[in-house]
Amino acid sequence: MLSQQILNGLVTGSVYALFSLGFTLIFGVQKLLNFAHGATFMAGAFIAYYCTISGLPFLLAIGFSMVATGVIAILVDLIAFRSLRKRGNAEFPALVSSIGVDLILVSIAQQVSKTQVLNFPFGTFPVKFYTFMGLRISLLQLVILATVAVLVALLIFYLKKTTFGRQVRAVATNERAAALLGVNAQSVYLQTFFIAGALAGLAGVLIGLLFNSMQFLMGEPYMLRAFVVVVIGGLGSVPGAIVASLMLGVMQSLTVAYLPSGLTDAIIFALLFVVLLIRPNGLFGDANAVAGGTRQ
Amino acid sequence: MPSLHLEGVSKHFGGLKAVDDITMVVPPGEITGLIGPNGAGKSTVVNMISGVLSLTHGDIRLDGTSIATDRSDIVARRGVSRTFQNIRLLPEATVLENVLIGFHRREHAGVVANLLGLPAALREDRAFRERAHSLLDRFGLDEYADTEAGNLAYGHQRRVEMARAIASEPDIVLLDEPVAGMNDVESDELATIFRELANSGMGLLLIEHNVGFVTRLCKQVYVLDSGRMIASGDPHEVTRDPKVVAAYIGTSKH
Amino acid sequence: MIQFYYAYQPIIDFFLLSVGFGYSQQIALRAGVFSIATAGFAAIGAYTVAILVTKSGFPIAASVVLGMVIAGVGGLLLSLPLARLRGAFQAIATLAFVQIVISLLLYAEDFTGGALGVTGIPRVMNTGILLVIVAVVMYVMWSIGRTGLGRIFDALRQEESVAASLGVNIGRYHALAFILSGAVGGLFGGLQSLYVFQIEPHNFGFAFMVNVLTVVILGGRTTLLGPIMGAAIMAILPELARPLAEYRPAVNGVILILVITFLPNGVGDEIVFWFRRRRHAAAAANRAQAKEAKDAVTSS
Amino acid sequence: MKFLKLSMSATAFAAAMAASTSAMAEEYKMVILQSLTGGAAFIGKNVADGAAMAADELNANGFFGEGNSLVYEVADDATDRTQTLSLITRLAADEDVLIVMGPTSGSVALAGANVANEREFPVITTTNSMEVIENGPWSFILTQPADVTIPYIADFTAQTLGAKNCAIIGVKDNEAYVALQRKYEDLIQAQGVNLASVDGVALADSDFSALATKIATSEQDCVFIGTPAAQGANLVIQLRQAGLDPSIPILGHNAFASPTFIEKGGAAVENVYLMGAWVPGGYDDFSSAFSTNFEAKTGIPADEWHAVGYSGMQVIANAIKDAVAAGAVTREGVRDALGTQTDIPVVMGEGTYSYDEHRVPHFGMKVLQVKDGAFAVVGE
Repeated sequence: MLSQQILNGLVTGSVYALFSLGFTLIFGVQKLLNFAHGATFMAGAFIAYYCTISGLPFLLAIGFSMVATGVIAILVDLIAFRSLRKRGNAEFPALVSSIGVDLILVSIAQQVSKTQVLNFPFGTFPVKFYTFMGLRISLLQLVILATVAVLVALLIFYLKKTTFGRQVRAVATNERAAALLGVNAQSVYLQTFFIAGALAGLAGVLIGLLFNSMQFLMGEPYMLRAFVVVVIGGLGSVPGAIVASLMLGVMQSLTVAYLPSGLTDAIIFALLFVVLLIRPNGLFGDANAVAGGTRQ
Repeated sequence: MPSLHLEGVSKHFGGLKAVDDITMVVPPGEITGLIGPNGAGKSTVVNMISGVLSLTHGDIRLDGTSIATDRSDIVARRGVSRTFQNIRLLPEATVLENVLIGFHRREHAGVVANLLGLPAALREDRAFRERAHSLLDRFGLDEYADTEAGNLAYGHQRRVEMARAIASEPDIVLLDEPVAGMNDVESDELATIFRELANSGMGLLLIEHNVGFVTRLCKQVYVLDSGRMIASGDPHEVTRDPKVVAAYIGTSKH
Repeated sequence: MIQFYYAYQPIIDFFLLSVGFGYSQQIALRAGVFSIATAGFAAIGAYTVAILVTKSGFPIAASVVLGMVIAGVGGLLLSLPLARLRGAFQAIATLAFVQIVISLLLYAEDFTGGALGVTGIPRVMNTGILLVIVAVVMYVMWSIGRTGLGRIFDALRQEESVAASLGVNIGRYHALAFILSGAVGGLFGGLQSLYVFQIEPHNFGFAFMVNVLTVVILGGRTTLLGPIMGAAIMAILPELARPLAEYRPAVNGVILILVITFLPNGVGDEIVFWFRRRRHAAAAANRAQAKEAKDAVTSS
Repeated sequence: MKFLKLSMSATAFAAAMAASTSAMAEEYKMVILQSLTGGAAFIGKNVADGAAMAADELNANGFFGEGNSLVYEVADDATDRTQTLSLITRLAADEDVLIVMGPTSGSVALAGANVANEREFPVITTTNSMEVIENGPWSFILTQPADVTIPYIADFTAQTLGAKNCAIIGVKDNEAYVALQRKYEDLIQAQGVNLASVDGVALADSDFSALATKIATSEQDCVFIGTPAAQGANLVIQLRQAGLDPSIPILGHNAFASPTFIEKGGAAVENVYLMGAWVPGGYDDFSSAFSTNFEAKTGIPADEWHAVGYSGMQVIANAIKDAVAAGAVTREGVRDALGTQTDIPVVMGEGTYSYDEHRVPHFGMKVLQVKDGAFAVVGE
């Protein structure tokens, strides 16, 4: 059962990674917390669902939903962040306005779904199980693991090896300096938001598919999990987010399996506190936390 | 009145030696100068004294006690205050309020008295307000007392910062480029104030690259270049030192 | 008028409660702490009162005070790990604090009633008592504003390094802000318990946090008037916009975005600032006039 | 359906109320106050719709006699306690309103009941919480408390199925579900059934992979799931996918008696046992007629909450009629009449609705099983 639970955790954790990557990417580039990321994730699941039931082939529905959530994320940037960024010192205002966007998206979804729990029609994805050395693994779980691995690899390649990646890193390090070097920060923002949104949207679809359930509040627990992931992994750190997501997934499985029920959340958030205490920059982060009066 | 001693102080950022083994004294009742071209490490020295940056080597002592590892607020409470090279005022607060924070070191009413608005706290606040007004008057700022600091002209902002720094009557004041961007009349006015402060027993460290201003005011001048102390002593002699001249003129020797 | 009060009394009472929570949120933001922990403090106060009053027969007034003290101590303890954190990290950590409080309330069933919460709390609160307590809290907030404490909080919010350079112990004053936020949040959490008859962990979740935040963002983060304006608008809005009831979260969201973008100081603060600017302009004009008169005398 | 619309100001509201004050004496005024939006909307909206349909039918059939009618308004508290308290306080101030059907459930219902007792204003909340009754003589409940319902499924578990060792999965963050689950645990333990494990999920959870694996790899001869229908269906699917032995019976309570359960669960929920007061499609003339009419009118199949609303309105209408007959068309008269209603024909349970001497409602339950994608009454 232990190995089965670890497998369960890795599958869930890999979807967390997809979700958290966009969140941490936005933080890395803008130093802003995007509270609407959870709602974007939910929107991804909803859009794919409504596309599927109106007859679109599932793969096309996923593609459409990713593009749509990418655009939603760009809208989040335009509506909630852009004018605040211009004013400077946007950290707190941006948190507030992205909560605003979150409320709007969730409210719309609540009306559209009439608060009902939605699920993809049976047969959207073939239900097949394989048994491998005593482990039960479904085709869906395999596909999810593979998809996430490929996307993460692509993202890392994109960030490390392409011009865009260098621009992203330049803007993340110092927006003004990057602008002097001819990097168009606005276009970098648009692209990172699009990528973040599309990944969140895909994560929403995968979660909806994996756990047969989508509802308008589904983003909230994942959003809270993403906070834990990015703090443990280091805000803004891509490899940190991946490792922390997988860790969190496995840890969550194991606490459910072996500890008194109901303590999972308390343990996960207490862990966040412990990490903040001993390593405020996360286990993998390298950015400097603000010192607050102490010598640097 | 205590004096401030820097002994063999260094600050390295990775491989870069921003400040390398400098020793200097800021005695009470005097204006001491610290000059050097841009990037010489002057502000790094100020930041180390005031507790913003840690020291790589050396020691800083105030009246014989080391303050080298104290946090900036502790350094300030011990009687060392400063201004900032890039002006840092509270932009939303009025000029008067900006100066009033300067009295923090002298507050004795205590948190409870403040929370409950007890007479002790209110009396103290009134006294600070009176003193703040007279300080503003001294710096020619009283007519701006109720103006939001962010809306003041640059030169006035500098003076607000200075009024704030001396409000609590510290033993040592570190003035980081106080006359930058000011005309001669204005800097003369400030020079008068600085002399008065020194005469009252305060020790002033004047960080400038305006050599003329320093020469006029200071008894003792230290010259930094690329983090190293290249000269020190009487300002008139120091400014004739060929190394100093070279540093200011031929700054392209690296 | 009496009839009007009779029909609208709960709205007035809830308005007073949310003013209280607003001050708890405001004092943290005023000191530059991005805390969203008020929900957690309110939960601590509410449960302390609810449990003591229903299970041990503890005097009601004493349990409210105890709830306030425990939440204040909670604020102090929370401030310790947060001393090294700023901005986004503070927001995340305080959010995690709220989550921990809620999950422990759900878990410690024997003590807190778990999801069932605590029922049968005597409904002893009324508009009069709430008004008096809000007035007391407002007095404390007013005192903070007119003494050195308010200036220190303002300095910490606007430019922390300046405060430090003038001898302000940042950790100490952030801790003080947390204690005050905790105590006020716990106080009103306890009062709320004594008003709503029954409490459950769910009452202190995301929606609570958003409501309190909206009150302060909408009203203002620094003035006494801020939370009052914010809470008043939030109390009246559902009455005015009942056709929009189904979209209430969205309306809330639109308000947050519009206010933070176009009126970043909040309605209440803007009003106070406007009067302040007028007063200052008048004072400046008076001074100029006096100076002119003086010059006229000396030159003649 | 007429909505309680509060136009732009409080004065306009007062004026509207004043206008209705001068209405005819033969109109009996009540308000259906439910959570049409917010967390409890899935109950409140359906109850309101069912109740409104019942009231319209009763009026159309001349239930109150020639020219007389039941006038109702529908109001929404958005599952927000603040709004519940405001609305009930305000309605209590309007002397013409005889009774409120609502509020819906949870803390909203309890808070509402408390104000109602303070203001001596009869309310009949949808919840099944005994605390509402205990709160005072003016607050009633519409659905059967766990004490009445859970024995049906608990006895079935212990006696009919002969289970010895049950795994329990409940909801940890909703008080109504927790109460039902606790009652079930107590009752089966009293009959010698061991609890193999007790786990709680959150209402917002959907990832049950770890829990499902844990249960699928543990020893038990029965699994009880005390969650809402959609979540329960999802849990069953994930339990099956984790490889739970298909011969182990899965049971749920009345929350599963909803078309949603079969729709979301598909083939996975086949053979699941549950209990319900409402059998989708109906099971006698009255309930079948309701089912047909409701679907014809709204386009959606009637579920348990629609049936509760429809049945509840029958009880209220009878109470008002009795109060009229007794010449006491007052709040007190309606309250007294309501508490003595017995054997009112309804569309749930065993077909009749009665309040006992403690004002606890009884209308019975049926143990059902999912068979061929539909609910079938067990043993019939």
